Amino acid sequence: MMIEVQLFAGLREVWGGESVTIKFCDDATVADVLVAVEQLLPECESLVRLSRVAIDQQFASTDTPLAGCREVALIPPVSGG
Amino acid sequence: MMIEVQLFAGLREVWGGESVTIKFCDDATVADVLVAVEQLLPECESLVRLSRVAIDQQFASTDTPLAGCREVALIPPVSGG
Amino acid sequence: MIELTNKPIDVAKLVATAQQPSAGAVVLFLGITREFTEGKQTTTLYYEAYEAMAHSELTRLHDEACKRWPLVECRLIHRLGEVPLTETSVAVVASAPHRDAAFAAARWLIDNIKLSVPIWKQEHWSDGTQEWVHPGKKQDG
Amino acid sequence: MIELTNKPIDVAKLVATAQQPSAGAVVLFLGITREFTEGKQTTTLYYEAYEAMAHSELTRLHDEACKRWPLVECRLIHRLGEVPLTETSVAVVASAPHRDAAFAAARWLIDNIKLSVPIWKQEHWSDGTQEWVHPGKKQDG
Repeated sequence: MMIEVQLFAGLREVWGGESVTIKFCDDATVADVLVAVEQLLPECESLVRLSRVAIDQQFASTDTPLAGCREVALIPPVSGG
Repeated sequence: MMIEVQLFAGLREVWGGESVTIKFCDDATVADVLVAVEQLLPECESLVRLSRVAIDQQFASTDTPLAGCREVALIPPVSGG
Repeated sequence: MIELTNKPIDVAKLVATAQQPSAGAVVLFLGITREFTEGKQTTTLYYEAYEAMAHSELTRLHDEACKRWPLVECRLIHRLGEVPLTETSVAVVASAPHRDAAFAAARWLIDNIKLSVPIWKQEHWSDGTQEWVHPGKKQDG
Repeated sequence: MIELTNKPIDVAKLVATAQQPSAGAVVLFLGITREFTEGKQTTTLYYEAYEAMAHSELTRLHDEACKRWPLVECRLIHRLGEVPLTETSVAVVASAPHRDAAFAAARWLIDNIKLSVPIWKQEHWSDGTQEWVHPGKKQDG
């Protein structure tokens, strides 16, 4: 399945776009998102390893399946406030 | 010596004036102020016992002598804020 | 800067003074006139001060806070006379490079103002009675 | 009430909403743009959000604070886009009958906003460089 992963801040800047569409197996999980983005953006390795994944606008644990989700986003460490 | 003791809030209200002038021995201390006001305003006994004395606008310990001080005030528990 | 005033406190102006380039955090505390206290209804409050000493105690607390924490700005204002419902009786503002100091200073200042500054409030209750508030006091007579 | 906005935050209005008859204490926290960070000079800051999720995280934190403490009013506002020096990027206001709850809620809210709300700041340094801030990040490459 093809999944569009939204990117923000430092990740968006390095990738040069607001999202990246990646092909995953049907039984892929959040952990696979992290691995895939790390391979895509090797210069952001340490930042991706610090990032969390949000599924449908909520932080998701690494074993959460991607199948059926509407919105996937990679959330690097936040600095609002 | 005659000392004018300033009164505030509940003590001022019961006494009906902003200060009371009391005669003290020359070696009197802050402790004597508390005793004298308690005798003068027996209906305020518990409030006087909770009060502190300020000498020249600073809280003073009970053994502080009155001789030479310019301003004496009885400070009942405060409730600003 | 410390101030005793009979006029309403201008909170916007007060906060603006704390917004300086070396600050990253501002904490403002307001004490305001509350309508209900332990089931009794307040109509309005009056504050009385031993003004000269209140001024020197506020200054002492201000200076002590500036020693304890790296504050960029610190201001204490207490209103005297009548303070109607929802209006501000006391305002404390502290700004600092980071929020730990701003929060700690504002909290320490209001706690100590309530312990040692010679200011008293008089409750005007909805039943028409008035009462000077002296924490810890048992009812006499 | 929570809000994400591109405009300057009206602090006076925000504080006024918290001054309600059942409150006795108001605590306001402002995060403002600081000029110096570890010796480096900031010219200005920009904030970017994952807006839909930031909105829902702020709402979650607001509701959780209202469960934990007896708040009379609680408002969270974060500004996005450019926030010049000394201006407010985030404002938290909490009012309660007594100050313990107002202080605790305001502190808990800003701590958690900084942990979990998907908003990022970009430093614009005085040397002309720009940098997205990601706490904990080592320099890559």
